[in-house]
Amino acid sequence: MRRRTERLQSALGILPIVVFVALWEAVGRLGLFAGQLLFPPFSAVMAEFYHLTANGVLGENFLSSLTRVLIGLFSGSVAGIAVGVVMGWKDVANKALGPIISLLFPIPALGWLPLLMLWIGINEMLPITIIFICSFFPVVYNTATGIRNVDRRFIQAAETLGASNIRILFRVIIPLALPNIFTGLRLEAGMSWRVLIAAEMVAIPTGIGALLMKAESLVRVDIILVCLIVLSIMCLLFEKGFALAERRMVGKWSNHA
Amino acid sequence: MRRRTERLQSALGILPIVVFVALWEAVGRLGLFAGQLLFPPFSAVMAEFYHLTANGVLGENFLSSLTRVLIGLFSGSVAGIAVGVVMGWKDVANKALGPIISLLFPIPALGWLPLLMLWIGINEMLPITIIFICSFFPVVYNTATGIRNVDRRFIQAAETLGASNIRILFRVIIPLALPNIFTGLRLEAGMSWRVLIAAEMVAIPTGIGALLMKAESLVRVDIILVCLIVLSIMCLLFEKGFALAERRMVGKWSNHA
Amino acid sequence: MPEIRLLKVSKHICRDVDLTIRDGEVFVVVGTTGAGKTTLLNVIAGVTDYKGKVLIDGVDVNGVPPQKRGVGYLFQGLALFPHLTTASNIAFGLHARGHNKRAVNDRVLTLMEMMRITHLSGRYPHMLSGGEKKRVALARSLAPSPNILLLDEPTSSLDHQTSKYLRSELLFLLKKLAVTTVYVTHDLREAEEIADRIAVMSKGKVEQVSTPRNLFFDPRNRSVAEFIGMPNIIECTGSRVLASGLVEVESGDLRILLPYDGNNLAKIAIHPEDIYLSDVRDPGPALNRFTGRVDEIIHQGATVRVKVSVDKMMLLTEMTQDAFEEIAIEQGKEVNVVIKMRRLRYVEA
Amino acid sequence: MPEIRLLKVSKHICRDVDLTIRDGEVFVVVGTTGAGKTTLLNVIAGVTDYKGKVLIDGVDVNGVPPQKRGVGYLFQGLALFPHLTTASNIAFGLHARGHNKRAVNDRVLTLMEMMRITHLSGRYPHMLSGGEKKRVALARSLAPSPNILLLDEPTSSLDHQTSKYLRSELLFLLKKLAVTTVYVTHDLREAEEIADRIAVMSKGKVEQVSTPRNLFFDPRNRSVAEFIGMPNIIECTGSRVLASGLVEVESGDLRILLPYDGNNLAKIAIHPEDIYLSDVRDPGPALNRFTGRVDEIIHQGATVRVKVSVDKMMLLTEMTQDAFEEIAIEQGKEVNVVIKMRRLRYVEA
Repeated sequence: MRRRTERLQSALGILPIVVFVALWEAVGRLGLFAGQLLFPPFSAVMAEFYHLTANGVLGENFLSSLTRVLIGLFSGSVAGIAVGVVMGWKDVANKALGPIISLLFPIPALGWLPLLMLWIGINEMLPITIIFICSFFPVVYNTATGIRNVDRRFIQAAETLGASNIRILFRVIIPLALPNIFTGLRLEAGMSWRVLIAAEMVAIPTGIGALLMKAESLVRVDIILVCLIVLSIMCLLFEKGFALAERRMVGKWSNHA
Repeated sequence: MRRRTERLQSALGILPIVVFVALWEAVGRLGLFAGQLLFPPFSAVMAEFYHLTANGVLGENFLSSLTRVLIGLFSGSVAGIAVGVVMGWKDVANKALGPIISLLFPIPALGWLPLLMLWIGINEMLPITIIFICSFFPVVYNTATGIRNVDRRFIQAAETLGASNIRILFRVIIPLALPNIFTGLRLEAGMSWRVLIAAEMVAIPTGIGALLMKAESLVRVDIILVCLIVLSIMCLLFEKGFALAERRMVGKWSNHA
Repeated sequence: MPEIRLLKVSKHICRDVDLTIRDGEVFVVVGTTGAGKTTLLNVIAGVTDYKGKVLIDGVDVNGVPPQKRGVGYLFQGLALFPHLTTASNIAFGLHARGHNKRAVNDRVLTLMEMMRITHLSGRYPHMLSGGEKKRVALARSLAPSPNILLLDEPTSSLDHQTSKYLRSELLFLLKKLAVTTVYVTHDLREAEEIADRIAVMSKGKVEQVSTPRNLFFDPRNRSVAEFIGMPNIIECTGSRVLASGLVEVESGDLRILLPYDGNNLAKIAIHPEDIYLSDVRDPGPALNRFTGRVDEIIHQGATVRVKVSVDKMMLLTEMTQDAFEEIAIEQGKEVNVVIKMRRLRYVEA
Repeated sequence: MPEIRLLKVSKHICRDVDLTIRDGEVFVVVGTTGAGKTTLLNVIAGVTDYKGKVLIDGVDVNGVPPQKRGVGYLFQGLALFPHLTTASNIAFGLHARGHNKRAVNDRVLTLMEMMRITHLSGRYPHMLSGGEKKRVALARSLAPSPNILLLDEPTSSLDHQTSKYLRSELLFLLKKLAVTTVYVTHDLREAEEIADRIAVMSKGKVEQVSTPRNLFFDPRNRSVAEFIGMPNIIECTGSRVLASGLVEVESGDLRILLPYDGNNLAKIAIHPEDIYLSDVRDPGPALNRFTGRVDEIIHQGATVRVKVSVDKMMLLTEMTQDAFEEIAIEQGKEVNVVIKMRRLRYVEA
């Protein structure tokens, strides 16, 4: 009895999406809005999705975007965590680097693009560097905050128990800062995709962003929509992925501490 | 004695920035990195700042960017709050719109750009619509969450005290949801600038973003840096502005409730 | 000051509750967390939907929204509007009912004086202490002059002394206003002190409605007995007044000192939590201290019950799991048993 | 089990503290929040910098880091590592000192058995109850076999019964381990129960060091008297044993019943908080209940002191501001005065 009600409710839950898709299909087919060329029906978009996948265009562009995000995000995060740990741990480092970082932090990652186009030139390093910058600053900030917010009591307890400073850093401080570090990573996971497509739209000839601009110039709304679907799925996946990793690594003890 | 120590400390606090600027100036003048053309000294950037301000180029582009942000952010927020209130208040609205919004929410605001270029064309409505979209979804989400999270007890209390439903909505529910609503607004305040310059870099011929791209094509790093300074100041100002408004409106009672 | 009747009311855990609350009485509903006490108040106030019928003064109010039931409700956790000051909180119900500004101000002032909170008029709830919040919430619920007052754990989360004082002030106030009051609490001692009649609820059912005294020495079933804490009922073979307010009770070889004024006693009830066990002899004076033997140890979730025999008499004791783990007692071994002097529950001879 | 000496130690609020803690004694430091008690422990442990000198067994340890001072420290709030299980928390100090895995496991098992927490071995701190956490933290601080044990409010935030039991277990443990113990608490009653000697701290100064008894009837200055709560010292004109563990004390026309075993009494101390005032007559028995007159009402922040005269005797009483506002008393008016029966502080005749 209860099961059935639940099933019925979850069926009702996707009803709005079904209606949405049906409306899309209808408006597209009837050419009610902007004409069928500018507003292709859902089925046409799906067909194009299949077509782009089959001929490898989507896969190729997707892979180059994915590679850039992975390399940029990974290197930016590692560097960010390292600098953040040092800043959080050593007050001198914080005093020296803190003001400069809070000066550079608010510059929109994309604002660096024209500068980097001139400094680096238009090549694979460009999008990777942009993503590096986009992930580096928030991760530094969150890591340093996390490290600094570790309760001094835990450090003192470890000291009286005889632990060396290095042991305290790796066994106490960093583990306890993980929830904060993950906050930074989770934020950047989705953001890096957003910044990447912007960079690809402006300056890079390959990747999902470039495909979007190419589709625009060819007036192929169906391809644009396929790209958007892929993008929103990747943004979601990356954010959920980090959330999952966080739950795995700190879920057992965090949020209760 | 104490005063003096404090003054000394705040003087030490800006020391890293002084060193940073000095280094910048030195590296720029000596042409150590990328040549003086690609890495102008601080003084050259400041001179260009003055020059761009004096001849009105900066002011003109800045004003058109600012106008777009203000209109887009305002309309997006107002629409977002309205839809969010309805979704949070009426469960039917939430059930119907919720799934569609959570489908559209993860699409990067900039992803809409190629689509909107085709649908709207390249005119003033384009950046405004992008900013509208960029602020609409998070504000809807935070507002609806805020409204839904208002403790049922407050509503029941207002009911037993004889208040009508409309009175409860405007005197109890919306005021109590304000902290959440502001979270959405504050997030978007900075984000809207980031999205705007991306849009201007890709498609719009005026505004700070367009100026950035023009400077890039002319290899004028000094102009790029001027634009970045203006941008980072605006991002900060908008975020702080909303934070201030929040403190004004809910600071007296919130965070303690 | 009307009569309230519930007929076959069902909601959440509550199933087919029938209850009559008499005109003007202080009716206390006791029960553990999740017994359905608050649900019952919500049903009477009409802030939730429910099956069954609610009659106020014989009139079916099922279709009547909470706005029109004439009920004042002191919520658990108070539900003071955090964004309004004390005065605005109290005025809320008066504005809602469309009184003019002057009338509202006068009434708010009167109430604040009555509750002695005039000096808190401009403060927000987060700036008030626990006791002050209670008084503001009470003033707010009384502002529209309700005929029925619903109080949900009005003394919870106050320190012992404040709660005791608030209780006696409430009792005074309720008698003065002569409203029909439904008072929910999980604290039996509090219920005994304030109630005209007590209803014991358990798992959504009303198990017993009776006067406070009858509940103790005549629980209707196991579930009520469990709730009142399985008191040790001791038959007295003699009693002797030692000093004003203090009596020594004899039961077999056992002599227990208890605070009590009055005639000879036939039975007394001692609560399991009022008996302390310990493995070492406390340094304090040997007041009501005996040596016993552990008969049985019963683990029940977060509490532990220990049966000890003292001079052929079997006593049930109860403590938290934490407390139990701090003492080393084992079945068959000796323990020190201390009966705390607490207010007495008794039947006179 | 060494002797600890502090010479002119200054840190935070503490100024020029001199103190000698004897080899093997339980030395209790009492004082209000912010008196500098925790700072003193931090100085001894070496987890903070300070001016002055700390000698352990006559050796200057100023340059010695906390890792090498041989100190076990039970922190206030415990500071259990939230990301480690019970067993890993206890093992932390052993691993840090480079013991091999097998030796660590053996020692952890022994400690868990001693503390009766073996069943909690795999749990994280957030899954433990208050009492369980205390025992884990104690086991962790004892693991590296320290010579000095620093305990910061070890029974705080436990319920009354658990805290009482933990205290007696601690006392037993400390005597068995024979470590030098510095025990910090804000609770005077607790200090009296466990201390060999008590130091009263106030605003960073040690005001008095003495045995528990001397403190009460011979406070050195106003600040100590304030801390021990300005007890009403009552000269007894006679006393009479009513029953085992209960005595009736006479002072002028006043007769007070108190729990006490032993000889005649010369003086007793009654705490201002142990005297209740109320404007209405409680329904309970008239045990130690008198009628008095309000002489003076003194507001002191969150507490209120009321001086009442009962039969020519002047009594100082104290209650919270919240409690005070629940009762209507005024200078010059009559009040009901109830003296609670609590454990007695006394000087024998």
